Amino acid sequence: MTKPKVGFYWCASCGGCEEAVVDLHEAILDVVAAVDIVFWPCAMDFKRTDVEAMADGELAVCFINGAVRTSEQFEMVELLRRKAGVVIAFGACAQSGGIPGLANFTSKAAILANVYEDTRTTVNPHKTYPQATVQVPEGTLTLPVLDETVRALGQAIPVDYYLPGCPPPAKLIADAVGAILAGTLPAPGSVLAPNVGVCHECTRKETKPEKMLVTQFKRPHQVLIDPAQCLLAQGLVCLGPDTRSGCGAACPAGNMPCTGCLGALDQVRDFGAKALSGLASVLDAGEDAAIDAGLAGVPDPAGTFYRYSLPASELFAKLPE
Amino acid sequence: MSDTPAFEPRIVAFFCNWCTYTAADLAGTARLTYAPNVRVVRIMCSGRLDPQFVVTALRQGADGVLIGGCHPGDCHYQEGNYKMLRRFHLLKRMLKQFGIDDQRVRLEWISASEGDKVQRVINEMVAQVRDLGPLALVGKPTPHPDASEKHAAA
Amino acid sequence: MSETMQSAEPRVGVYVCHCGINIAAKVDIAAVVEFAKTLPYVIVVRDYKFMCSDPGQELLQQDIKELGLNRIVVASCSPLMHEATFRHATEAAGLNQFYFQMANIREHVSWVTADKALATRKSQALVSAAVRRVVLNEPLEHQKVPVKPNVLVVGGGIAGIHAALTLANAGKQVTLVEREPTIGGHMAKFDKTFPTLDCAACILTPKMSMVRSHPNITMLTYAEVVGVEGYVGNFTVKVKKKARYVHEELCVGCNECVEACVYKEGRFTDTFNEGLSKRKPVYMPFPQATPSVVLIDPESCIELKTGKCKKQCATACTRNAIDFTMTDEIVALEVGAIIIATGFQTFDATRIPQYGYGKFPNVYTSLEVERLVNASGPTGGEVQLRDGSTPKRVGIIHCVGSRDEKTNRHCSRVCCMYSLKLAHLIHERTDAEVYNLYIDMRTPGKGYEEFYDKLLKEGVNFIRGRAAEVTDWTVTPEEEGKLVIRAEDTLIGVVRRIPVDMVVLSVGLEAHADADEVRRLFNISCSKEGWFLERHPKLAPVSTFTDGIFIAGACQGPKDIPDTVAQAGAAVAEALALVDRGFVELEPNTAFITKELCSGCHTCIAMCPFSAIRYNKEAGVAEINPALCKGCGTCVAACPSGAAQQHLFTDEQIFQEIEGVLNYV
Amino acid sequence: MNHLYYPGCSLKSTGRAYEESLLAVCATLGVGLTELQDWNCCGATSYMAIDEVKAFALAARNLALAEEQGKVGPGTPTVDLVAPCAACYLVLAKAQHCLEENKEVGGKITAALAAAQLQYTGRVVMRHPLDLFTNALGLDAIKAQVTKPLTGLKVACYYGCQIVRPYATFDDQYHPMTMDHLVTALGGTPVDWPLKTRCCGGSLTGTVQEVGLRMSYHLLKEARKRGADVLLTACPLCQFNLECYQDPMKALFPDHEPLPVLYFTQLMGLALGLERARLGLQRLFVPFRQPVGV
Repeated sequence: MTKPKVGFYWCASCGGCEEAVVDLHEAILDVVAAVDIVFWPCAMDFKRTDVEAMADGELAVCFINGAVRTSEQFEMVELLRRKAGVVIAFGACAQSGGIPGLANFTSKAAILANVYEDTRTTVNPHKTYPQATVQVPEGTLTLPVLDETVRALGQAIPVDYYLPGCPPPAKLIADAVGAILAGTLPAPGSVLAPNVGVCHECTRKETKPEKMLVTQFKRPHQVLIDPAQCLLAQGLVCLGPDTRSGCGAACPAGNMPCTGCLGALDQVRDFGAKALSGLASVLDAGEDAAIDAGLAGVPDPAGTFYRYSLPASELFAKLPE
Repeated sequence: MSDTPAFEPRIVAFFCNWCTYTAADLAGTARLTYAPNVRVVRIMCSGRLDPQFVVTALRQGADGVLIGGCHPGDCHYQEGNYKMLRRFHLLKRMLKQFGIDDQRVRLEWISASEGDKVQRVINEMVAQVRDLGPLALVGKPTPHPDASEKHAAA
Repeated sequence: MSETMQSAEPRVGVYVCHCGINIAAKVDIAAVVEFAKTLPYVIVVRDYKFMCSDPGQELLQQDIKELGLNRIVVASCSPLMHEATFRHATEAAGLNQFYFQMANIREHVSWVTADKALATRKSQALVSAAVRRVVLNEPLEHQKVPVKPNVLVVGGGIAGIHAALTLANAGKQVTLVEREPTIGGHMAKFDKTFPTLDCAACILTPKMSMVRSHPNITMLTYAEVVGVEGYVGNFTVKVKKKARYVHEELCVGCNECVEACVYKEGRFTDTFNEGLSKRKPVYMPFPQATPSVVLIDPESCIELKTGKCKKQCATACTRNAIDFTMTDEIVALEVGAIIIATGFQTFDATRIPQYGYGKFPNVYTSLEVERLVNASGPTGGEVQLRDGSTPKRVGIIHCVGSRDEKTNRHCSRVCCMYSLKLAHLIHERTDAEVYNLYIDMRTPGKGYEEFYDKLLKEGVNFIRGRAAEVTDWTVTPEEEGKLVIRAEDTLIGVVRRIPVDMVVLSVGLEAHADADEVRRLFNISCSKEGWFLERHPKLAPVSTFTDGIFIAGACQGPKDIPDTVAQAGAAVAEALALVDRGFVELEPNTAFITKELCSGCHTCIAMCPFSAIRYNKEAGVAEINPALCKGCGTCVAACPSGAAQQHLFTDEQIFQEIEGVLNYV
Repeated sequence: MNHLYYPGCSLKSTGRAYEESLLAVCATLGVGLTELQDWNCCGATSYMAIDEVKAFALAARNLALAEEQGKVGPGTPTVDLVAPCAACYLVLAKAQHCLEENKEVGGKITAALAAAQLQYTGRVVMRHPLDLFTNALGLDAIKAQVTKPLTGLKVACYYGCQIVRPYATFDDQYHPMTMDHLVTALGGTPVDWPLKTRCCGGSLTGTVQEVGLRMSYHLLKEARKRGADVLLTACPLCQFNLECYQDPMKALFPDHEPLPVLYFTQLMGLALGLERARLGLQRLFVPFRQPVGV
């Protein structure tokens, strides 16, 4: 019996998702035993031509992490989409844009200007910018072109499943692989994580006061965080209530508030707006001035609530030039 | 009306059942004519206003959103309007980061007897948003030049 | 919610109402019909002249039966107007009534839009939204909640008195709360009533004593409602009984204490007599006061202010009714319905300085003159000036604080008639020459115009023109020492100067200064002027937007005694209909939590003003008690995970409505 | 406090004493008045009677100049324009009102301004000095600077027909009190007299003199009767009518007794201890000799 062929690919990402695969520890051996990894540029030497040589649909599953911005990434995900039966958006960047997606608050031109001109350590008197093509005696060299915007994977190609997280927790990866091997994947389009908030599995859950009310939001560096009590109840901007679980509430367990990397629950349309609603609602302030003072602990609401999901948000917008 | 088809804004309004929706009914009963650009979605209390409604409306083509609730202290459910106000403050701050002009999302306390205020606020807001022009969410995903059309913006 | 969608493919019927020409004149009905036909799941679209009429309702009922419709949309007036009508029609045809959705194309479109094409587009947008939304509607049942049988009446004027007596006669237990020490209200101050000139006391005081003696009525005077909680059928009301310093059950109203007071003469403003006489610190508001119990004013009583009085009053009381240690008391009531009949206040004439009230002693308000002409008033019914002399010429200025952009825009409805009445009484008692200066003579009531005719024949002078000022600027010898009313006589087209001895300002009726606080207490609305707002000006004139709370009398708007009494009767009928039915059906727009989706984050719990949400520790989730939920949806908006939803207003229903109103072309 | 100042023709001619006293008082109180450069006729009286649109255009030019010199425009705060002459004050306010309310006239005026490279965007607030002193500066600030209180002086405050009608922006239109309060702040006693806003005779004095004189006569007579030592005005025409014709008035009404008629700013100046010459008091026809500050 031939083992199913599996591919891994990365787009605009930090490499954490690759690490997450390795974080399966010994379990990875079972994976390797069960499947044939035929493409994994980060770990093994494969070339694009190897993929092009595959028959359409030859890959049983392809895990793609990272957001999509360059022409190369577009080409590769297009290619892998053709070759793979199932595409799984792996990690927050692929699922909803992730941290790279925050670049959508600025423009391509501004990014390039910053990198190639404005940073203090840059010396570029001729204002040399990378060119898509350049002629050299040996022929034409090309570089990938940067798109105006960062996209989630699902905004570039059709995606079958989402494995959320920054990076996806080992347990969710193992469960997903198990489901693939057992043929028990849910309906296409599903997110392969429990549809219930992080509080559900948070060790601090029982310390929540009956009425969750906060008079002043605070940032983690402003307070000594009580290691046992509910973080939201302490006035910290914890997005646990808004965020899908499956991580074992790892951040709160490490005494840091949840930042929402596993993304929205199925019944929520827009993670940021919903998270904003939940957070602002627990503010116990009546008058305008008290409200503003209480919310001063959220200096960057867009960055806070769309930290991992700006490209996939309802208001996918850029600041005006 | 000029012969060039001028931009006409579309505004979604969320009015609470007890005060502002009733005031809008009163404006009707009193035959107070106002700009037809606003479409009202009735909610029982402004406290029901989920910021998702605002962003969805803007995403779906609204150029502005008007929220109408009972005056502070008048809420039929004691203080739903105050609870909404907290969200509204943070939402306004966030929308600014998205480059959305302050005048596009407006909150007004309008009591059941203030039919004339419905008229005034709507006319005012329509004029303001008309001046601002269409809401262009500039970052809306557009097909990448190198990617095929069919996979663009799922 | 998706079950119903799966169980049967939605089959939507859309019905567009012409409302005569109310909608049809401004909305191209045919275009709306054609548009609706293009919408998903729509099986049939019809239009009809009056959808709310029987044939209109039958139209949709027939389609439900014959075409198997399972969703109904009616585009007509406001849901606040006819939602109930169409829900019943839907239910009667065998479909759950909540499979119905309304699009408001009258109040929100045809009546407020100038351009027909734009009105049509807006109607299409609203129909589109309703169709998208109705597809997601779910079958629901009304919640039945029992109604407490007792009724509270707030305000002891003629409206409150009539309401309380009628309810009590119907066998209901009634509590009547009055802020003043006695019931009777303004009517108790009047001598005669127009147009019949029957004696106010003769018709009012018997009703007052009936209130006092009726076994079904508890009368709380010198008391104010300070808290209202609960909802239709189940109100908990807190009433503060102010300390009278006299035990009501012991006092027999003999007035011995008043006689015995260390003050030999009255020294303090007698408000019942509009300040035209003085009273003592211990006093009976007026001889027929009900209850017939004295009280002590803590502001002027030496004992209560300094503790250093000989307390002759207490000594004089053989029943030991006087108690200086008495304090305010809170009484809690459980009632099913509340009738508010808090009346009005008269316009403060000093707000129009050019009429000289408060500056010229012989400028009076009409209410002061009511006391002057009253046989039990401070002058025993003699019409006297401040110096005791009898006026020879009297000017009555109408519309003081009425029909005036600067003060009140409304017509106070009663001033023309009471001014005629006062003109008659003054003329009759003093033989003075009386001038009435009016803007328009408004006498639309039974026997009212006839009364005006009678006055014309009696020789009272009528000058049509708004008085410009009352001045002591005299130019001719005959004006010396008199007040001069300057007015344009618009019928003869000249400015006239009318020298008089007495000026009567016919002050208008205003909402109480604290109307805003009162309506907040009861969670009802009021107009800008402070009049309590009826649910519908024609069809629900005594109901308010808060179920179970009714209004009667001048607190709703100026009205005379016959109208007030009629309205009180109407309010009683509404209250009885509620109480006697024994239960109320609550709109099932309650919030609910899908427990599998709830992470137990506690966000919703503090949102609820009705304590309807609690945390179930065992299950680790929040739960909503539907019996306590009032359906505001605040918890739903706050729920960070979308686990909380609201029946009739789910997120998805609202999203569909938003997309509907935006995707109309 | 700095304000633009529109004097108008009267304050440069018959009403010189008004300007002299106003400027002296403002200088003392620290109220800066900068005269509008290149101002023109406000458009009042005859012009208004002959061609309203042209009169409004004249007024609007002044408003436009005020915006330009006050450096205001759409979206900025407003600039105050102080007009002491009641007629100027009214016509400028009326022009503002008309520009806002009457699209047809407004359009013509906007076009006229545009032809002169000017525009008016509604950022000017018209202020009468009474308004300025009572509401912007405040009576307490004035009271603090009084060195010679008007103790015992009985004053009839006359507002005339224009400054509170029809636009009662800073005082009651039937029963104005700002000047009375000002007199009280200066230590004087306003008398209760009912003719505060009754017509002084206006232009009739120049046309049908007898009628005009009778109207003025009644005002003065009643003020005397109420015990007034002096009558105060806030309008150059009222001052002129009431003061300069007292001789012919006496001829027509033998019981007339002369009564000094001052600009309210002149009396303010006296209370503030300013020299009589700085206040134009030497220009009076009916001299005011009442000692103040004793």
